[in-house]
Amino acid sequence: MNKVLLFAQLKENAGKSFIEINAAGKTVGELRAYLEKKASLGSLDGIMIAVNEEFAKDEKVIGEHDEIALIPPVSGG
Amino acid sequence: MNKVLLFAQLKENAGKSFIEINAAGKTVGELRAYLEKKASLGSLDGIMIAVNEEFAKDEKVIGEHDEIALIPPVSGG
Amino acid sequence: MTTPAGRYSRQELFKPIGPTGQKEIRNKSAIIVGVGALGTNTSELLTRAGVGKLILIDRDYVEMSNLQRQHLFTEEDARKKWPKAEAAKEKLALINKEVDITAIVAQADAPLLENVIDGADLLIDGTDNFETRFIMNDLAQKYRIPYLFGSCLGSFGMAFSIMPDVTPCLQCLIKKIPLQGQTCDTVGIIAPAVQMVTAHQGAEALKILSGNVAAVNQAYVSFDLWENNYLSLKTDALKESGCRSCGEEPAYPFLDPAHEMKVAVLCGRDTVQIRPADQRDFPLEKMVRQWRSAGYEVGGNPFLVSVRKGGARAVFFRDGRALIHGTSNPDTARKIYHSLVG
Amino acid sequence: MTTPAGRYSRQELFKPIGPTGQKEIRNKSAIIVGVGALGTNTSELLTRAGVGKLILIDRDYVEMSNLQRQHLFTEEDARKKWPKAEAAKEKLALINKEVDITAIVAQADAPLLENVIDGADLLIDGTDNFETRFIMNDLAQKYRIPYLFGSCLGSFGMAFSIMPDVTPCLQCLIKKIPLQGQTCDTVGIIAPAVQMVTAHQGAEALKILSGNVAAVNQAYVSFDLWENNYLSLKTDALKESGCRSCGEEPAYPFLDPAHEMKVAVLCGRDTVQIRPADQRDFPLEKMVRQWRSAGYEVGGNPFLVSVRKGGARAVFFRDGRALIHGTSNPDTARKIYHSLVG
Repeated sequence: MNKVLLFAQLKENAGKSFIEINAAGKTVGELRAYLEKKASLGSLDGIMIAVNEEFAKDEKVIGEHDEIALIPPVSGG
Repeated sequence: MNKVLLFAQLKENAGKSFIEINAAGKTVGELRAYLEKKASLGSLDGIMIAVNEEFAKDEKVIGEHDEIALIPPVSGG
Repeated sequence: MTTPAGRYSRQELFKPIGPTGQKEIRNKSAIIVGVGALGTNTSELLTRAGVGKLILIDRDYVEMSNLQRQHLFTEEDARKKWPKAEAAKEKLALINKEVDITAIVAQADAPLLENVIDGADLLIDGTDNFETRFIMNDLAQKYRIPYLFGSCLGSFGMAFSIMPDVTPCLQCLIKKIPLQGQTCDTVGIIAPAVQMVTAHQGAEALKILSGNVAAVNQAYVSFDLWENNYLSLKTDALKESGCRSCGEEPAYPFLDPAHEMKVAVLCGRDTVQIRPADQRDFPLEKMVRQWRSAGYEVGGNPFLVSVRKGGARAVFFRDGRALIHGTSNPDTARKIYHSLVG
Repeated sequence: MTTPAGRYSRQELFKPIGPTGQKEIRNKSAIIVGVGALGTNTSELLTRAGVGKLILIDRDYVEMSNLQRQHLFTEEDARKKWPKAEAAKEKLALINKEVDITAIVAQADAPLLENVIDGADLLIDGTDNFETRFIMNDLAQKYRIPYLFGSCLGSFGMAFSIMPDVTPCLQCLIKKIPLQGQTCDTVGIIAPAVQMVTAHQGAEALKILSGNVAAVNQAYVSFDLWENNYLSLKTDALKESGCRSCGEEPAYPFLDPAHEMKVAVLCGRDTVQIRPADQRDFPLEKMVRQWRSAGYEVGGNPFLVSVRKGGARAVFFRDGRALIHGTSNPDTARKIYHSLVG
C-alpha cells in the first residue's frame, strides 16, 4: 500500500489528510490520472507530486510502500 | 553504522553536524558514556537523546541503521 | 577585542555570519514584492538585521481585515487606508533608521520591476498571485538574482529558494497555475503559517546576503501547522534544460507584454475588465463552490457568474475574463480579481 | 450570510477556527513570561488574533542590541531604556485596542506567577533561562494549564506543547539543566530562528484557545535553520509516572522557596551575590571557553573567574556562586548572570 498525503484543497475535497491506495508499479502520471478519476480529489492540474520526499516527473515508477505527497501550490501571501 | 545528528554546542565541539559510529547493540546510556569519552563532545549531562525521531530512555537498545539525534535544550528566548 | 554590545552584536556572534557577514549584509539590497502578510514580516526582519537597502512594492492600502496577520500595521493605518508600502516604510524607519527604504505604491508589473532591479541582490516573494510570481521568476533568471519563493493559505505554506544555475525555477516546478479559487479571502489564513514561511525566507535571505550561499536550503519546504507535518522535498528531478525561463535557451515568457494580464477601464461604466493572458479552462464551478462556502453572495446564469465583494460586484465568464463593477481603479479591480481567483 | 469583511474574518474563514473558535479566543487569557525575542513575537501574534486578555511579564528594559530580533521595539524605546513589558503594551494597544493587556515589570518568580495565574488559559514561554521555565512547568501542572515551551540559540530552536495529563512535562524530558555557557550573549541568535519557534508556539496557542485541543502537536519540534533540518520527536517514552512535577504524587519542587536562586544585595559594595539553588558541578572551564570565544575579557585564578560585561564585572566560583560587581540592582544582576550562564 502507498500512503498519499493531501494538503489544502485536496485535503478538503477528500475530507482527510491522507488516503491509502496501492500505486506500486504505476507511474506518477498514471497515478495522477487515477486519482482524478477515482479519488474525487478534483483536477490535479498544476499539483506537484513527490515520492519519498522527492518531486517526481510523470515517468517515475512508484514502488511498494513509497510515500506520496500531493502539493498544491497556493497563492496566498 | 549509525548516524548521530549534532546540534548547537555539540555541533561546534565536533566541528560537524553529524558523526557516524557503530552503536548497534549498545543501550542509549552506554552510547552516552561512549560519546562523552571517545567523541570529544564534552559532557552530555542534560542532553536529550532520540532514536529514529523518538526520545529514548537510557535502557533503550540501539539497532542497526537507527538514526540518533542529540538534542541540547538551549536557554535563549 | 571589546565586549560585544553593538546593535547587531547577536548576529555577529553567530559564527557563520560574524562581523564580516554583517558588513556584507550592510552593503546589500533586497526587493520585496508585496507588503502584505509575508512582506511585512520579511521587511521587518531584514530591517532589524541591518540590510543596506530595501525596496518595498505594493499597490494596496491597509484594511482592518489585514491586521490579524500583517505586521507593522496599526488600527490607525487601516482607518486612514494608508498605502501598505508607505505604512511599512514609516514603521521600519522607527525601528532602524540606518536602512535605506524605498516605498513604491504601484502594481509590480514587469516594466516596473525591470526599472528597479539594477543593483538588487535578492528578490523576495510577498505577493498573493502567481501572475506576479512568474514575472519575479523570469527576472531572477534574466538578472541572475536569487528569488525566495513563498506562499501560504490556511495553516499550510511553502518556501523555496530559487538560485539561478543551481536549482530548478518556478516554471520547472509548476507547469500550470492551479486555479482552485482558494485564497486567503475564501478559505482564510492563520498568522503562524505566515511566520513559518517568513522564518524560512528570512534565514535564506541572511545566508545569501551574508555570503553564505553554500548554506542555502536546496529543498522545497512544505508544511501544515494544523496537521503537524513538515516536508523537505528534493527538487533536482524537476530541473528542465528546456525550460523557457531557466533553460539553455531562455525566453523569459512572463516579461513579454503579450503575456500580461490585460486590465482595461471601461469608460463611463464604473467598471474594469480583466482578461488573463492564459485563455485556459477556467474552473468556474470549483470557484463558485469556494465563494459560496466562504459566504459570498453568488448569482448568475449558464454563461456567467456574479459575486458580490464589499461594495463591488465581479462578473466572471467561462474563459476567465472578469468585469469588476463598482470601481474604475485598475488596481482595486486586480485586487478583487486575485482575492477571488488566486 | 454577509460578505466576510470583519477584522478577524481571515481567521474565521479558516474552518477549524470559524466564528465559534474566534469567539472562544476572544474569551481567553494568556500569560507570556519574558517579553524578549519570543515574547514580543507571540504577544503580537495573539494581540492580532484577538485574544481576550494578555499578561506580559518581563523585568528588563529595551537595549539597542535587542532590536535585531525583538519585534515591537523601536530605537526610541532603546534610547529611553523603556521596560520591555510596557514598551510592548504600548505598541500592542495601537495594533488592537480590543485586547486587555497587563504589563508587569518584575522578576517572574513563583509567588508573582501564582498571584496572576487565576483565570489564565495558557502559559507561554518567552524566558531566557531554565530557572523560570521549571517554575512555569510546575505551575502548568499545579493549575492544569497548557504550557508552551520554546527556546532558541543561533539558528537552532525547539518548541513543545506541555499538556497536563497528556504529554510528559519539562521535568520528565530534561532531568538536569545543561549548563554550557551558550547563550544569545555568547554565541548569538538570528531572528528567523526566533520566528520559527513562535510560529509553532502561535499555532499551538490558536489551537488551544479556539477549542481545538485535539490538533495540538504532541511531538517535540527541534530545528536548525542554517543546517536545513527539522525533527519532529515523539516524547511518550519519557513520561515518568514518578515525576515530581507531573507524576502521581507531585511535589512541584520549583514552587518551593528553598529551590529558588538566591539573590542578595551586598550592602555598600555595589555588588549582588547570586547563588543557584542547585549546588551541582558548575562547568567553569567550558564557560570560560565560551566567554573568551565571544570576545569577553576573562581573568581569574584557580579558585575563581572574572568576566567583564558592559559596565559590570562578574566573578564566578566553582560551585556556581557569582558576585556581580558594579550594580546593586538584583534584576540587573540576574540578567547578567543568565546572559553568561544560560
